[in-house]
Amino acid sequence: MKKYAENYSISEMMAAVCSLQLSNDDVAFVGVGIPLMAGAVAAATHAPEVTIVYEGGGVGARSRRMPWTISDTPTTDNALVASTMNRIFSDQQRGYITVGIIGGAEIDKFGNLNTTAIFGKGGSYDHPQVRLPGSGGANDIASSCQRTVIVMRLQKGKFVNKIDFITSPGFLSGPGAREKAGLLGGGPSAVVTDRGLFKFDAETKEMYLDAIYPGMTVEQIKEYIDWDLKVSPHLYEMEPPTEEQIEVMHTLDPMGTVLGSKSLKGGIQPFDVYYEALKKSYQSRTLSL
Amino acid sequence: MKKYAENYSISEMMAAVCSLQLSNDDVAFVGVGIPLMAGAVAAATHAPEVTIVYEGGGVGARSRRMPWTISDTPTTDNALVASTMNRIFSDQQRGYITVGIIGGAEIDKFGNLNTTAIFGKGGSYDHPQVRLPGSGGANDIASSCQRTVIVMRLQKGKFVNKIDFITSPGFLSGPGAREKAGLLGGGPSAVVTDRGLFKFDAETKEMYLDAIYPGMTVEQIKEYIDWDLKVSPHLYEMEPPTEEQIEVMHTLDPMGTVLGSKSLKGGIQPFDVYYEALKKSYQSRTLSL
Amino acid sequence: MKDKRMTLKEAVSKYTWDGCSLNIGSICAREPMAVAHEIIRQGRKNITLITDTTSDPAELMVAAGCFSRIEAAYIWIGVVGQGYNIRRAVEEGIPNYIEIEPYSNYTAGLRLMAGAMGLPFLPTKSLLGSDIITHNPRIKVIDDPYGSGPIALVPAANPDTTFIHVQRSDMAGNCQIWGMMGNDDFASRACKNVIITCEEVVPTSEIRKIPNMTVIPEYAVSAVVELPFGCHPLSVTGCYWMDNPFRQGFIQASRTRDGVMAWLDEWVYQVEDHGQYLDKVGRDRLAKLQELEQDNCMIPEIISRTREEM
Amino acid sequence: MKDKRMTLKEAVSKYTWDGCSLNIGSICAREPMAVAHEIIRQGRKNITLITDTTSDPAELMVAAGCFSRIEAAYIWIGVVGQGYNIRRAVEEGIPNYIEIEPYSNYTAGLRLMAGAMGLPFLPTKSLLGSDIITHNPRIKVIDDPYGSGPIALVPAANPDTTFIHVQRSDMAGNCQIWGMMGNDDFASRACKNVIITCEEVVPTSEIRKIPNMTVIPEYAVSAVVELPFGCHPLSVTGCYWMDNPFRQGFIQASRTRDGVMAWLDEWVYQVEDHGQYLDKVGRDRLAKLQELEQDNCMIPEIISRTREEM
Repeated sequence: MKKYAENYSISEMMAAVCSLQLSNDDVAFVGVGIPLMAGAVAAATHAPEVTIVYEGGGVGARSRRMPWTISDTPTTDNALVASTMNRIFSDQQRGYITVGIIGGAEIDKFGNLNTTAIFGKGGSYDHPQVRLPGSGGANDIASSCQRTVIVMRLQKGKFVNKIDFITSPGFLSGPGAREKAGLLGGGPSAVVTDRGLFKFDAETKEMYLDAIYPGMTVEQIKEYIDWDLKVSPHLYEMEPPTEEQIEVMHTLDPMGTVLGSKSLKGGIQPFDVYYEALKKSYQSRTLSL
Repeated sequence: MKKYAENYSISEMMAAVCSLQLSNDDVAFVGVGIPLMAGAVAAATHAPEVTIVYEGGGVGARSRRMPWTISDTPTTDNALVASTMNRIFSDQQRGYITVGIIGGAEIDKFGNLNTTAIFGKGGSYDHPQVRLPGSGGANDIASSCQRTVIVMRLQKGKFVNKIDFITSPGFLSGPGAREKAGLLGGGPSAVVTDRGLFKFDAETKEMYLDAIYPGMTVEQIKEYIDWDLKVSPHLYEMEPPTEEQIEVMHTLDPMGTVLGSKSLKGGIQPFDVYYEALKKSYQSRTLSL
Repeated sequence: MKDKRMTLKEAVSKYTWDGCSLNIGSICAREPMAVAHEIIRQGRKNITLITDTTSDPAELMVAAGCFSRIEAAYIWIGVVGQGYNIRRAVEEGIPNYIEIEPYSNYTAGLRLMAGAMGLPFLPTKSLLGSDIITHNPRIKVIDDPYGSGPIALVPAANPDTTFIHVQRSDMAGNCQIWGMMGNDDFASRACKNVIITCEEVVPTSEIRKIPNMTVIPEYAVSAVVELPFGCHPLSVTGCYWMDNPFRQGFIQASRTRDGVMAWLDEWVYQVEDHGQYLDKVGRDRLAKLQELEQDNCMIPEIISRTREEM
Repeated sequence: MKDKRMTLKEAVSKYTWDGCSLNIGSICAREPMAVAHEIIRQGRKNITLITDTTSDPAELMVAAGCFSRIEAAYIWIGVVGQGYNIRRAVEEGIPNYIEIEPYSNYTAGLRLMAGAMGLPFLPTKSLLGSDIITHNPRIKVIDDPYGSGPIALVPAANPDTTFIHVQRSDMAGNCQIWGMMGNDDFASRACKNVIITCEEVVPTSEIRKIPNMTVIPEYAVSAVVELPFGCHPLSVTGCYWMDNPFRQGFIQASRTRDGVMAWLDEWVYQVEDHGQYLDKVGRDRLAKLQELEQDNCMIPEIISRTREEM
């Protein structure tokens, strides 16, 4: 029987929900942060046969450590393949990658994502209010992956009617637009947020609320969304993470580097604490190859 | 002091002349037959630093055995690189390969080569009198190599005014034609035959006789050539192969597989003879890696 | 890990059919001879062969009448002989006429590369000015929109099926290739069905020791067939060297149509399967071919361990 | 075998200049940090950075005012922080404004691939419908002449110089890379000057033991610099793991312009060379980073021999 975790953070809930988007048959492209953790959790729990693919060139790694980026050294520990970035993306354009998990800073109702720049008042691409990292591989994943899962926190002004810059295409302007643009991939299938799970209507391609997290209300979600959000007639409450899922996360991410609950973002960790924490984490895991 | 060989075959002379087209600075693409032997002889004698590149993906092999095709297993023995065909040709298109040595069945005065089909009377590409192997990599080498060296025996009806099919471009219709066609490589620099060495005029791009082999006359060469062959005002007689060159050839090709002097083309060799000859050949060579 | 192993008979039966398009992996070394025998035994016809260069297996299948069309750079048997069978087919229509769409090795590879990348075409500076373009309407020369002048486009190839012989694969199809690789990295991704034949099926843990050597990933592979000496009389890097006297026998026989039919009868039609073929060649002879190769090259041993394990 | 070894100071002095275009190899792991320090020390300005994704070295060089233009998919420091310096440059022009021509990782890689192939462009089905095209006039969308609809073309990139850090190279520049390879196979061929920095210069005989692992051939390489721990605080597969606390120090400092200038002063301008930098980091600390990596991954030992040698 499933045992639900009693204590968990919202990031952990997001990683758990996100991991459930992956199955044994998936060849999954995972991005930095929660997507990375979701892939690792899926592989360690319900989808041991899932093949995780990293942009840097790693396929099917088995490691006692968790990658912090899409091309760290753990991405090829005991891997099936250690190859090039170009090869992985070409394989994706060919259609081999079944699912990609990506994040965004701004999103619209058709699942188009902005990770390039927030223009702000009177701003422009060349002179934005906030410069963001850029596409990385997100545009390519959104363009050519069989389906994409988007991970984003619900924040005011992020779920908007019109994003400043389409970095990664969702359904563009709606039904038929991806095909017309010449895109190969299937487009977004879900948006995992910190309050609920969204899906896309098969006809209208519009994002709708599919499920809410324990204790949330639809109103608490709608207040973050600029457009008139549709809600599934079959709306349900999602299960919390299991103890097993949370344990995997704590083992893989002892310092909260990925999920940020004990994030390094705040301060500088003493090197010895870092060294000991990693040593302990490695020793706590055994691999079967 | 150089010691010239007293006995040598015409194929051996051709391989020796061809090998002298290579220097230590060359990254050389060599094709099947005499070109392969020329590369091996150059590396074993005057150009130990020449880098031999094979179409199958091998670069800089050091082997006790000689490849019989452009992708045999010896092409990667102790090699610097064992890669893909596509990579090698892409490197060539990029400009890294300084010289390519190729053969042909028909040639015209601008060094255009046919290895696709001899149409014959009333024949066509689809219904030729003689079907030949096709381009293989020759078109690519002729298109993009910094310079090409052509190896062909002088035979009646092979050095013609118009070839049936341009498989591999020489200077096409003459000065400026390669550039106009969009080709990157420099075109042919020499034609090594069984009676003399030909080069190309820098202005007219026309093939001319540059040197003749010992004992040959210009007339003995002209009789094989359909157009009015020009002869260098500095025509000279070439040196015969050295003892060293011939020894290398005999060691590397104990059964005459490549140079055909004791060619397998005639009959079936007993397996045990084959096995013993190769064993002996391997044992006669030591490698420095 | 998915177990995709099957017999050669099953793989050929399932993944080839009359009228299919077929690629054959590698060049000279690692060309899948046993596969050619089995396709001939199963009597496939009207196949379109899409390849860069193919030697002995193509000649055999041409002789057996498997092909109606070839899109390739080079079909021949080099050095030791010539392509008597391809000549008879194109020049005389025996046993059937074969249409050949010409390419060069690079551009035939670019077609597989385009197919492998999910692209409709790739550009190249090969072919320009040649009659390969004149006689191949699918090659388009355009004016480079970036200003470099004429540039040729070659169409993607996505053949129905390829057979690629490698030194080792796990049962899911993660393949490591030693020595030259031809265009197998792209061929394996261009084709819809990818059948790996291999000298040895190894545990996945062996693959994981050196993941940089994995050329073909499991997600591109449909089936895996363990087939030691599957390329005889051709060679496999680190495994066995060419059996040229044997090839000579085939070439000699190929001088006449009757000769090659008798050869096919003896070595293919009257042979049950690859195991029987190897018995007929002689296990002792195979061991000597292995010795000739391994005197010069063996697949290295990979000692992979972590600091803790040292 | 040509000996192309030189010091980092010599290589940066010879192969970079004000106004040059620069590529930086790999992604996260193997990004050449020591190179970034030396370029900053030599005071290079107005560089155009052409890359796919670059993290810490780009942030450092942005802070030091090396770049006037960036053509890239992603410039940031992921997970542990954010790109304070790139933000300040683009949003506020501090220390100088940087123009960014946007790409995605795949298409930035395709640009290097086109450059590496001697082609003026490559096609892709990425970017279509996105504003990357709107804001990048050099990406052209054409109608596929083979009928697949719209297709994007990206222009080749042939930067003046690249620095690629690898685990091992011989003195002529034959490089073997372990673990993920990013786009280094193409970057090394796209750039006019290729400078290899490596953990270890090995004898060529070591390279010859496993030629399938050679990613960069000598004919593409201009210079080789032996530079152990050349990527600290980033990681190198099989050699050392990331020093995140150190990176935190840089990111914390980067929150303010004064902070990052003090950091650069302490860790770059006041440091003579890479050896002194490593002393300052602490040899003991480096040994622990090595341990953390090698607890999980070491470069395997390759036992290569022929049958006769067994």
